[in-house]
Amino acid sequence: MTYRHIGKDFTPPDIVSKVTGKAKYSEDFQVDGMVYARLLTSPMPHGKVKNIDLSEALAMEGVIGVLTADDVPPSQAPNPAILTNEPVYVGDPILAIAAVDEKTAEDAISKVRVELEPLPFTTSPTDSLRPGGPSARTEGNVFIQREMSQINWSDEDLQRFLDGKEPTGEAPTEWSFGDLEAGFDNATVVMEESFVTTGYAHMCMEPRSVLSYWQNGKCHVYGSTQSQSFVVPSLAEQLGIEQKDLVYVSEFCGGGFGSKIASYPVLALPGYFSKKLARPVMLRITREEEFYVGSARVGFQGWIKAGFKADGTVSAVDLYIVQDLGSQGTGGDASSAGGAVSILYQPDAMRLRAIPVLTNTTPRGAQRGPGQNQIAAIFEPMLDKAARELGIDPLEIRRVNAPDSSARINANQGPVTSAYMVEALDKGGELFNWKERKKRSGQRNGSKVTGIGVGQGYHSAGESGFDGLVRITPDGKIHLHSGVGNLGTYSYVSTTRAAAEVLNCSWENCVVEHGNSALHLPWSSYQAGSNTTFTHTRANYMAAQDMLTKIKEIAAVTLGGAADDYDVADERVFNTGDTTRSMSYAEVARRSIELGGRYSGAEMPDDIHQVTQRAVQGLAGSGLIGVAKDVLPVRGTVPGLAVAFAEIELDLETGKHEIIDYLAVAECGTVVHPQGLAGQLCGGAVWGFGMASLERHVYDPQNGLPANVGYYQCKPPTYLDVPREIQTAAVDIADPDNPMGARGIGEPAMGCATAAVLCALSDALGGHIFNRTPVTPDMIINHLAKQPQSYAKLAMNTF
Amino acid sequence: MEIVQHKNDIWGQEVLLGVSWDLLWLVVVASFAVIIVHLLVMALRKRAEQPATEGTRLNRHAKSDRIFHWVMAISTLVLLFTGILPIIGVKFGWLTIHWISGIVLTASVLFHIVRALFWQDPLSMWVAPKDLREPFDSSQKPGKYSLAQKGMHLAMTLVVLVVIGSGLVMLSLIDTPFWTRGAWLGEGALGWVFVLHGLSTLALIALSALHIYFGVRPEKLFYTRSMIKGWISEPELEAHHDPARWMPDKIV
Amino acid sequence: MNARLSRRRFIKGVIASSVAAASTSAWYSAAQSDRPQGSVERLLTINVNGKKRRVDVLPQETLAHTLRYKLGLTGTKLGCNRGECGACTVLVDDMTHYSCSMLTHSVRGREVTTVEGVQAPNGDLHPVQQAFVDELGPQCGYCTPGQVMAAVALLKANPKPTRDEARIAMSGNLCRCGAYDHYLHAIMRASGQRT
Amino acid sequence: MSAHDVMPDIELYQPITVEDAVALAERHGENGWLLAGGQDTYGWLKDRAKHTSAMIDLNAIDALKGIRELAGGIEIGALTSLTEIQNNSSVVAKFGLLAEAVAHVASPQIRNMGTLGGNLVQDTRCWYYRRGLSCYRAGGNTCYANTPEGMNREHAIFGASRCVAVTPSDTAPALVALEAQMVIVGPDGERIVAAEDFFVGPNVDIRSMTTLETGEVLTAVRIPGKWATSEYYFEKVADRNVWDFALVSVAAVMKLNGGNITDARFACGGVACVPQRLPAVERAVIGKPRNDETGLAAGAIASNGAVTLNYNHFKVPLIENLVRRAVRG
Repeated sequence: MTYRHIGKDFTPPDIVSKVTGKAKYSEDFQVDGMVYARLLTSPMPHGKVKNIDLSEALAMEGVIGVLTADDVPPSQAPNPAILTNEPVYVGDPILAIAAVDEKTAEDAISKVRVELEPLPFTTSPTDSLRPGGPSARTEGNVFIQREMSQINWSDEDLQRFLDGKEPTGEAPTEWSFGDLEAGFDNATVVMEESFVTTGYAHMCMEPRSVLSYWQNGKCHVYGSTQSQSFVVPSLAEQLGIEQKDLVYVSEFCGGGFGSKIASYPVLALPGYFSKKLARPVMLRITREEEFYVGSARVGFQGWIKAGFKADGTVSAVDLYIVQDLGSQGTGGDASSAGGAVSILYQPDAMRLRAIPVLTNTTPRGAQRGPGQNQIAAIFEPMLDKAARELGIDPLEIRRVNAPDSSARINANQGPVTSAYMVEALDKGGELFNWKERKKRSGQRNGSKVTGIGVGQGYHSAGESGFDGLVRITPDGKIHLHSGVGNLGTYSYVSTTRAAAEVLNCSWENCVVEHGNSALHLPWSSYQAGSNTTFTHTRANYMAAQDMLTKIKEIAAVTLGGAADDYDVADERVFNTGDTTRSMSYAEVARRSIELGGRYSGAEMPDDIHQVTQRAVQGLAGSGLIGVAKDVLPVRGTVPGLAVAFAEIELDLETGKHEIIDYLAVAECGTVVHPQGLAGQLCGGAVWGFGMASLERHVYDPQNGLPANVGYYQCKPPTYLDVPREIQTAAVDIADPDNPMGARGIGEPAMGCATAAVLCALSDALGGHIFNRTPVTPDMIINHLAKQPQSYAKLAMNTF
Repeated sequence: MEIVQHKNDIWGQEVLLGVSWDLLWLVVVASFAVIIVHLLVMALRKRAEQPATEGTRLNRHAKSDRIFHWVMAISTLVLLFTGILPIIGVKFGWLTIHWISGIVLTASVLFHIVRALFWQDPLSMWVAPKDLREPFDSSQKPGKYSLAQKGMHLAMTLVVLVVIGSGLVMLSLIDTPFWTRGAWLGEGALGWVFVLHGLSTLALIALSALHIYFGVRPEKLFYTRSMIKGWISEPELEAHHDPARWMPDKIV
Repeated sequence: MNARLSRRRFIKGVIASSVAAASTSAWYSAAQSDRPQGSVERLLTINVNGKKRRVDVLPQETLAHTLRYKLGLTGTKLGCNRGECGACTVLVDDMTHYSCSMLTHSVRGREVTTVEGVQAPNGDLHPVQQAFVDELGPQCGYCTPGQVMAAVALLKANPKPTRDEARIAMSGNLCRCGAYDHYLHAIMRASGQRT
Repeated sequence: MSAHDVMPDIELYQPITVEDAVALAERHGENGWLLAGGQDTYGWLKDRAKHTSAMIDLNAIDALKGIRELAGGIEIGALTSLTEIQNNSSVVAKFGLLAEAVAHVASPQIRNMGTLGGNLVQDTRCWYYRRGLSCYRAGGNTCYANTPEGMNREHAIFGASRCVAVTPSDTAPALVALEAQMVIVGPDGERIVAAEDFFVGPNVDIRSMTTLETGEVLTAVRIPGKWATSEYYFEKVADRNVWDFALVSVAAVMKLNGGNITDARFACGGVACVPQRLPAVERAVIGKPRNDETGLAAGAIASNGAVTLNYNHFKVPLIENLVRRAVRG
């Protein structure tokens, strides 16, 4: 199908301000009377505040006031608190001080005497699970079905797990399908591996600074979130106010990657502080604080057993995961990992068992492909190992297992909307010249050896049921109201192009309204889970369809005939039988105001969200309103799929590798925004490289101190740690459940890269797999020198 | 002036770090002051006639005791210098010399204790109540050791035992060719160990200064000679000791 | 104070008569104790984007701070405030510098260029900026001003860099979104090597 | 231990002569802080992990800048930027080892701002120490890194003495290999120290990584002509290729005659508190051809005497491999 806007590049309305520096992020705002807050954070991994002596601090000139845990609502464990009297990790905020400037606030912070009583702490899930092991919180050590509880294994259970034997310890999460035993019986090769993936910090470029003030009973918050409308209910709840009393501005968000999906504690802090002080409060978050409060990936310690038939098809998978939730986390990663395995390899039978354990490390949350990408890093190299044993080409073993549109997913073995993984593998194989390149595998060039790898990534990539809102004003402008957050994918705008497509209008006449709840934005999904493209092309399509119907109705009412007699083009509605009977969109908008009712927004559908209702109320009478909830059918899980190919050169003397070539192929339905898709594939790749071999989360287990609070210790990839150039491609087959044929892609774009690099490393090492992330030069050197590795069995806390 | 220094432990809580080295200057100044006062007092006093060094030579210190004394003395001085010089800014690789000297001192002290307790007369060094009359009663002369010597020995014993005890704890916390450092002591307790080591070091500086000063005073020089050569003369014995309480063997 | 150390010998340049300048800003306010003898003068004229700006600058104040909070040039971003990300990159005499990691007092007599100063006087985007737009360089955009400045400096020094030269020149600018490829495409485009 | 980010009040002095700088440094003593490029300084002060009441900014002293030819060798002012050194034709032509080492420092911006002197006297990157903990190096009475479960992958395998920190400098091993001399001016005048003696280990001074005393200024680095245009090898292995410190680096210069090595000097970074000379390796390669066989033999003895910690035993094969590569060329 040929489109006017979909599949075409365009200039997003915010990009010029990004290159000129005019884009305003939360910390760029200044308001009169603003005071500056700084945090006092916990020096110990777990403790109880016995006493706080503020006398010296508050007596300092320029100090305005203090906000303590007693001034904010308590949180329900294990949710992080805005401020706490029982810090559960080094860096947990205890109190905030505001002053006329930051220096004074910091000077005051160092004058505060906090008396803390140390409590037992742990930095390792398995340490917490041992009999009598320390619990990260006084309420318990595991978080199951939204409740804290306590689980300790027996010594024998723990030892079995650490020894890589089939785990027997209690695992509260369990699901399965198929006959596992039969699956393993049918297998020609059965692999059994223990694994570890490090949960590392998001470290978004923009630290999550927040400005808040109160005006006319409303709380204004300037924050940094991935989502826009989706944040409003959670932030209002955190602030203890009604949604209508919140003005939320997040026009720009300097990176989120899962860490800024909905509201988070420090987003609400200045609201409380500003109310207490009756002055605007700016809370600048530093890089180190961003490490503390900015979330990290859930870490895995696990065991996996997989059976492969002679042709390479996966017959059975038994997966067991101990999750490191840090001091907070929901622990959905394990189940997501299981889901990813279930779709990517289509096993006949599968079981997932998991236990989410809290540790006294930074809070964890979603991070780009939470669960799916950890398991991609583990399963894909294992798949290669099986292929090696079976004498099958790595690309071929993926082809024989690849999901198509009849694929089944998750515990319930539900359907997918569509899937074309074979096409993705074949396209990539051809573009990458896999067959020829594979011959170079293991080739030596001095101290360097070539490794070739292919990896796959998956994430569910679409939701439904959200709202779209479009408006034509009497000046003829088409206002595309986007409640989608501006997290850097440009989906806030690219999804609105579905509406422009329906309305068959020129892009130049469109105005995208976004980034500020005062601009009347509709209810939106969260900008995470790779879902926005699928979800909001639908919602915008629906709103535009509503508008199209109304345009035709207005034309019929005004010019005579039936609505069905009319069509639109060039921002005009015209009678298909007599094209001289036509109205411009501007005229339609003016007419809609006269007509009122559902045309002008005076009336609205019942099924739209209250956020959208308020938006429509705010817009009523300003033009023609198109608004609708997405009620289009969805026949199953919406898969976002990606395949990556990597050629690396590993230096056997230094343990360092260079990625010579990299290709990513997206299988995400119709391409909506080619440059944006390439951006996601490249960005995902860079994240994938980081996870595969660089990024870390290091704690001293003896005292709970984090080693990597800054960028140079966290080691996100730089220009020189990624390939010279990245190639991207897309399968570009429409998904039937999206009116534009599109699905999401952001997260699988990372998992496939992690997997491809780790597979290439394994290939270069003749098939050795490390079963962990990251794989760093020291591990490779130790392996090659036939030395033991320095980390203990299943230790997560390594460099 | 602070007596001890504090630091923040790994969790930012205040713990002891060690003695305040400002005390070092206090101790040095105080020791010199004592010495100067003593010098002045002695200069004003009428100089007593020195007993003759001729005559029968009497055995005061056996060769083995003398060797041990000087081994202890040298190791203590080495320990003091290697310990103190870096603190006052003289930089060199002191630690290895320091702990090896510490082991030498410890071994000597242990040997001395065992030998003195089981093979010698420990009571000859013990301060008995009647000894306390010694300074006030010129007629009462000591046996082998004067009250001053006994007092010095007792003080040295206490201080050296503390310095050795704390030093051994510290030794267990550094790497040597024989073991890798332990981590069995919490930071609070470690601070106490450093305080004890520091205080005993300061006391040792003062005691050593006095000991050396008295060792080189003209009227006491014969003791030093006896610690080098082993003997005192009969007139010296008669002038300073009560032969009834201590009659050493003649050297043949 | 040492008699040899007259202030005139300390300080290069002439300090003009005192003019009160706006001096309260985010991190530091004006109410500071007086300058001790020999220390730098607080009132400073700095050359930013071709304009002379008079500012009251504390001795320990970083250039990023002065730019952002005293001159309102918030295009210069603080990603780490430790010289580990490059978001605060500005040009000082056409060389890239981390403005978070230099004192404002060190740019006296030097030319500072920020992202606000690279557009043409008529408002046209700088070729680097235009290429960043055309290649959809920025994702979240937070590192972008720093990337723009590093690219501008590179093309000033080397109008036709190879992709490898560009990678090295840009390597002091982190991008967490991983938009490196698109930025490099943009540099190739701005230097006329990619269409 | 909150995450401080703003420097407290500090006075700033900008002297224009070395004498003034020395006088100021002497006057402020322990409370003074000499400021070169500042790329190490500001982090310490913003973190409030170290304190100073007076920064003495050396950047206005022209005499400390620039690269001058010496008989056969060169003299580099301590305040010369790393970028200038990297691009200096004389350095590139005569002392490629230094040019290459400089090119591996941190990031382009840091090389633009950072100076040779600052790179040489920068403090160690031990993460415990950098957190502002009261360890031995910070005047405390313990080491947190060398503990039974201490995270010490980046720490020393040679020369540890209570403290196990390593030198973070990329230029220091190169200058030790080149037999550079450090020109130091203090209240008592000038003294010249061999690069090798300029750096001190924790056994000698656990608080400072150099012999610089309070009140002294490193004014220049002189590189004698001895190794000019010699064969050289530099390699730095770090996790990242930008903004990272060496896990192990090797800097080597060699003289060849008739295919055989007649003289050689090796220094390694990232393995000890000081640039680690490898005299045994130097002895072993002299008289041998510069090939892989010699390299393998030399590499095998490069790690002699190494003492490893919990997480850093990979540095043993790594230093062996790097020395092998250095010899092999």
